[in-house]
Amino acid sequence: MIEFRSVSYAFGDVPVLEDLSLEIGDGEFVLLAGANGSGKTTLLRHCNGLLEPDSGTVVVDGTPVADNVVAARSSVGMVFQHPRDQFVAATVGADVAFGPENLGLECDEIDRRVENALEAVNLAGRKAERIDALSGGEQSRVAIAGALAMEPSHLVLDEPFTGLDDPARRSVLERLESLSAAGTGVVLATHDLRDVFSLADRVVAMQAGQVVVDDAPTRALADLESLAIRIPETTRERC
Amino acid sequence: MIEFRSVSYAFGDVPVLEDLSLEIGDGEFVLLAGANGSGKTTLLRHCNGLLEPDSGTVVVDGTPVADNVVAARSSVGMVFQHPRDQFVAATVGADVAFGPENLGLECDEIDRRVENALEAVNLAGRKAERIDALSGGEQSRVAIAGALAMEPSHLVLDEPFTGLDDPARRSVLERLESLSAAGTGVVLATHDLRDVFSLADRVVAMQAGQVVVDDAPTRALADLESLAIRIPETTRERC
Amino acid sequence: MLTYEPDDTLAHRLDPRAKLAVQIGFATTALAHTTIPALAVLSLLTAGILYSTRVHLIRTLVAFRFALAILVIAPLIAALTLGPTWIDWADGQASLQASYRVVLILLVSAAYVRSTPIRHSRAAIQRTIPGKPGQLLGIGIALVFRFLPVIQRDITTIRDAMAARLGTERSALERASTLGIRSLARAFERADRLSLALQARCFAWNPTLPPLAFSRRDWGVLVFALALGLTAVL
Amino acid sequence: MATDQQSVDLVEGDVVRSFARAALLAVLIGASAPVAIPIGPAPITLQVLFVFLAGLVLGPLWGSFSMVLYLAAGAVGVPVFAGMETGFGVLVGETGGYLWSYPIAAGLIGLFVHRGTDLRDPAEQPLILVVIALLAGLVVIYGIGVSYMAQVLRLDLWEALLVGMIPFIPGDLLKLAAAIAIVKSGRLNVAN
Ligand SMILES: Nc1ncnc2c1ncn2[C@@H]1O[C@H](COP(=O)(O)OP(=O)(O)OP(=O)(O)O)[C@@H](O)[C@H]1O
Ligand SMILES: Nc1ncnc2c1ncn2[C@@H]1O[C@H](COP(=O)(O)OP(=O)(O)OP(=O)(O)O)[C@@H](O)[C@H]1O
Ligand SMILES: O=C(O)CCCC[C@@H]1SC[C@@H]2NC(=O)N[C@@H]21
Ligand SMILES: [Mg+2]
Ligand SMILES: [Mg+2]
Repeated sequence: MIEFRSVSYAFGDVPVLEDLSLEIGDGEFVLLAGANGSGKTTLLRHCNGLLEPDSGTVVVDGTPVADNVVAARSSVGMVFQHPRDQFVAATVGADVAFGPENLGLECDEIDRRVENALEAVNLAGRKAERIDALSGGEQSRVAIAGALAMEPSHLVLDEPFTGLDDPARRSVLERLESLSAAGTGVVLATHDLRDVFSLADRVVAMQAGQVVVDDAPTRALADLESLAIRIPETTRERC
Repeated sequence: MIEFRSVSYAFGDVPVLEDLSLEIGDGEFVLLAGANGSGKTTLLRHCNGLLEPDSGTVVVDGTPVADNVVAARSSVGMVFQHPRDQFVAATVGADVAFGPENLGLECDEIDRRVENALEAVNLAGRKAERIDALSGGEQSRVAIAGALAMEPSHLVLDEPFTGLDDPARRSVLERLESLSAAGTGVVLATHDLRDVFSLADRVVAMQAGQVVVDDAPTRALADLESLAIRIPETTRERC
Repeated sequence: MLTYEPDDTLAHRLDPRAKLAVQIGFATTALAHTTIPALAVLSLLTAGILYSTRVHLIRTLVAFRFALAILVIAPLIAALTLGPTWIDWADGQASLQASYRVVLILLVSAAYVRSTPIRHSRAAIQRTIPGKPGQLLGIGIALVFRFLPVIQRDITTIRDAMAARLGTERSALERASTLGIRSLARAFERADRLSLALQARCFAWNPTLPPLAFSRRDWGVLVFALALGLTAVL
Repeated sequence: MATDQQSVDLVEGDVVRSFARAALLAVLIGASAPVAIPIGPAPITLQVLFVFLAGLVLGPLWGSFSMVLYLAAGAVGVPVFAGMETGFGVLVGETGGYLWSYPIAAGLIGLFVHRGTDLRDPAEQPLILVVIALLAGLVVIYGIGVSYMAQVLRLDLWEALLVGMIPFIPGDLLKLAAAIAIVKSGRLNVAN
C-alpha cells in the first residue's frame, strides 16, 4: 500500500503538490491522468523517495519512506519516460541485474531474478543483447524488467508509451496486464488512455497539484471530460 | 511542393529508404504512418537536407535541396521527434526566437512571431521560463512553437504529440488546420491518428523504407489495418 | 577501431587483473630499456602476445596511427641540433629506439582491449580498489561505456537542430559556442535523469560484485608479470 | 529480506548526482576524442577545455574524479583518448604525461575557484581568480606532459617544449576563454 498523507511539495517557491492525500492499495491498477504540469511526475517521484515532501508523509507498506528508503525503493519499482536515460549497462542482462546487485543478493538469486524479470516482459533468453540494438518497445520492456528485478509490490510508470507503435504499445500493455493479474500493483501516468482504461481499477486525476477525481473508470467519465482529459471513444459509447 | 524522386538512403550498409518517390503538394495535409523503424524520421530529415540521399533527389519548391539548403530550410520547418533534441537555448523565449533571428527579421517581427507561436501551443506569457524546469508535455510544446515561429511554407512534424495533454493537442491541431487552410503544407508523422485522420488530405504509410499506402484517409483504412497501424475507433465505425 | 571482440584465446580466459599485471610489467621493463638487444627481446614477446590473442597487427597499428607519428617525428626533432653539424644522428637514433618501445607497449595493451569486455574490467576494479572510490570507479566505467554513443548522438542532433532552423547563418564562433554550451547542458540533463534512475534502483555502496575467479593459470601469469617487471633493474 | 535491507548502504542522493555529472563529463571529453589534429607527438585536441570545465563546474573533488574516471575508462578499452585511441599503453605512451595531469589540473582549478570542497557558482567568482586558476591548471598540464614526453622519447628539454607546448599555447588560451564564456553564460544549470 502506498499512502500520501497531506503531502505538499514546491520547486523553489512554485507549489506543485498541495496538501495531497491518496491511497493506492496492493495489487491495484491505477491510472493517473491530468493536464501537462498538473504534478503527475512530481507525485510519482515521491513514492520511492526521489523527492521528499515539504510537509506531510508518504508511507509505503506501513513505513514512512523517509524512515526506510531501501524498503520503499525495493517495493516500488519505477520506470521513467525515456528508457535510454535509465540504462546503466550496455547489455540487457547487465542492466537488469543492476538493482538486485545493489540489494546485495547472492549471485544465484540475482540470476534467478534477471531470468524471471525478462520472462515477465517476454524477453527471455535475450540477456546478452546490446540495449542500443533493441527497438523502442523492447527498450521500454527492458526498463520495466529492470524495475521488476527488484521484485517490487508496486510498479510505477511515467508515460511509458511515448513513441511506441501500436504493436509495441500492446506488448507493453499485455505485460502490465499480466503483472497486475499476478498481484503487482500498477500506477500508470499517461495522456493516452486507450486500452488502459478498461484494465484499470481506478482513475486518479490531478489538477494543479491536487487530486480532483478518484473513482472507478466508468464512474469517473463525466468528471474526466470536465477536466478536458480525453477518454477513449469506445468507452464513451459503451456507457 | 516537396518531391522525393527515387530516393534511397542507407545508414552504413543498412538500407532504410529504398527507391522512394513521393510528392507533397502545397497546402496539403499529409499524415505519415508506419511501424517503429519503418523510416518515417529518416524520410522527413531529407526534406530540409539534414540527410542527403545516397541516390535520387529531393526537390523543394522546384529547387533540389542539395543546390540550396538554406532555401529548403527556410521553406520547410521541422519539429523533431524528441523535443529535447531540438532545443538550442536555455529559456522558452530564446529558443523560439532562434529561427526567426536567423531569418534576419526585425526585432518587432521576431517578437510577434514568438508570441504568436507560443499562443498556438497554450504557452503564452511563459517566455522567460527555463526549459529544463518545464514538465515533459510543456517541453514538447516549446519545440512545436520553435518550428511555427519560422512561418515556413511547409511544416514537417515528427510525432509532435508525445506527452501533450488533450487541450494542447487540440490547440496545436487547430493551428495546423488553419495553417493548412491558409496554404501551408503539413506533414505529420504520428502513431496516434486520433483527430488528425479526419483533418488530413492524404495518408502515406511506410513499411521497411517504402511507401506502401498513399491514399485519401477513408480509402486507406483497410490497408492501414493490415499494416497493424491503428486507426481511430470512431473512424472505423463510421465507415 | 580497437575494441573487445568475443573469442576463445588464452587471454580471453584470463582474469583481467592478471592481464593488467602483464601490461604493467611489460611497460616497466620497456620504459627501462632501449638497447637494441632489449628491444629485440621485447618485440619477440610482443609478437607472442599478439599472436596468442589473435590481435590483427595492421588494424591495430591503424588504430594507433596518431601515436605512430612519433616514430618519425620524435627522432627527427631529437636529431636536430642548434649550431654546427645541425644534425646529430646518434641523438636521433636514441630517440627512435625510445619511440619504438612505446609502440610495443601500445600493442601489448591492444591485446588486453581485444580480450577483455568492459564488465570484466569493471568487476576487477571494484575488487581491487577498496571502498567507495573503487565502487564509483567501477560503475563509472560502465556508465562511460554506456553513454559514449548516446552523447555522441546528442551532439549530432544538436547540430541538426541548429541547422534545421538555419543556425548555419550565424557566425562560426556563435555556432561553436551554442553547440558547446548546449552539449554540456544536455549532458548534465542526462546526468540528472540518470541520477534519479540510479537511485530508483537502490544504487548502493555495497553491492554484490559480478563474479570473477582468479585461477591457477592467472597466478602463473601474475608471477610471469612480476618477473617481467623485475627485469627493469637488469 | 528485512535483514538484507538493513545492510544495504545507499549512496547519498547528492553524491549520486555529482557522480552522474562527473561520469557524463568524462563521457563528453571522450566524445571530443575524434577531434584530434596530429601536428607532432601530441595532437591538438579539445581535452583541455573539459579539464577546465571539470574543475570549474564540478569542483576539486568531483572534477578530478571525473578525470580519473576518464583515464580508467580509456585504460580498459573505451575509445576516449585523442584520435579514439584506447588501452593502458596510451597512459604510459608519449602523451601519458598530459593525461595523468588532467586530474591534478582539474583538482587544482577546483580548489582555486571553489576554495574548498563546498561548491560555489563559478560565474560569480572574480574573473581574475578564475583566469589565474585556469592558467595554473595549464601550467600543470604542460609541466607534467612535456617532462614525461621528454623522458619517454629521449628528447632534450627545449626539443620537448618545441613539440609539446609551444604549438598548443594559442589554442589552449582560446579554450581557456571558451571555458570562462561557458560558465559565465548562465546557460548551464550548475546550481545544486
Ligand atoms: N525541476 C523543476 N524545477 C522547477 N519547476 C519544475 C521542475 N520540474 C517540474 N516543475 C514544474 O512543476 C509542475 C509540475 O510538473 P510535473 O512534471 O509534475 O507535471 P506532469 O503532470 O508530470 O506534466 P506532464 O504531463 O507534462 O508530464 C510544472 O508546472 C513544472 O513547470
Ligand atoms: N543513426 C542511425 N544509425 C543507424 N541506423 C539508424 C539510425 N537512425 C535510424 N536507424 C535505423 O533506420 C531505420 C529507420 O529509422 P527511423 O528513425 O527512420 O524510423 P521511424 O519510422 O521514424 O521509427 P519510429 O516510429 O520509432 O520513430 C531503423 O531500423 C533504425 O534502426
Ligand atoms: O593521447 C591523448 O589523449 C592525450 C593528448 C594530449 C594533448 C595535449 S593536452 C595539452 C595540449 N593541448 C592540446 O590541444 N593538445 C596537447
Ligand atoms: Mg510528467
Ligand atoms: Mg521516428
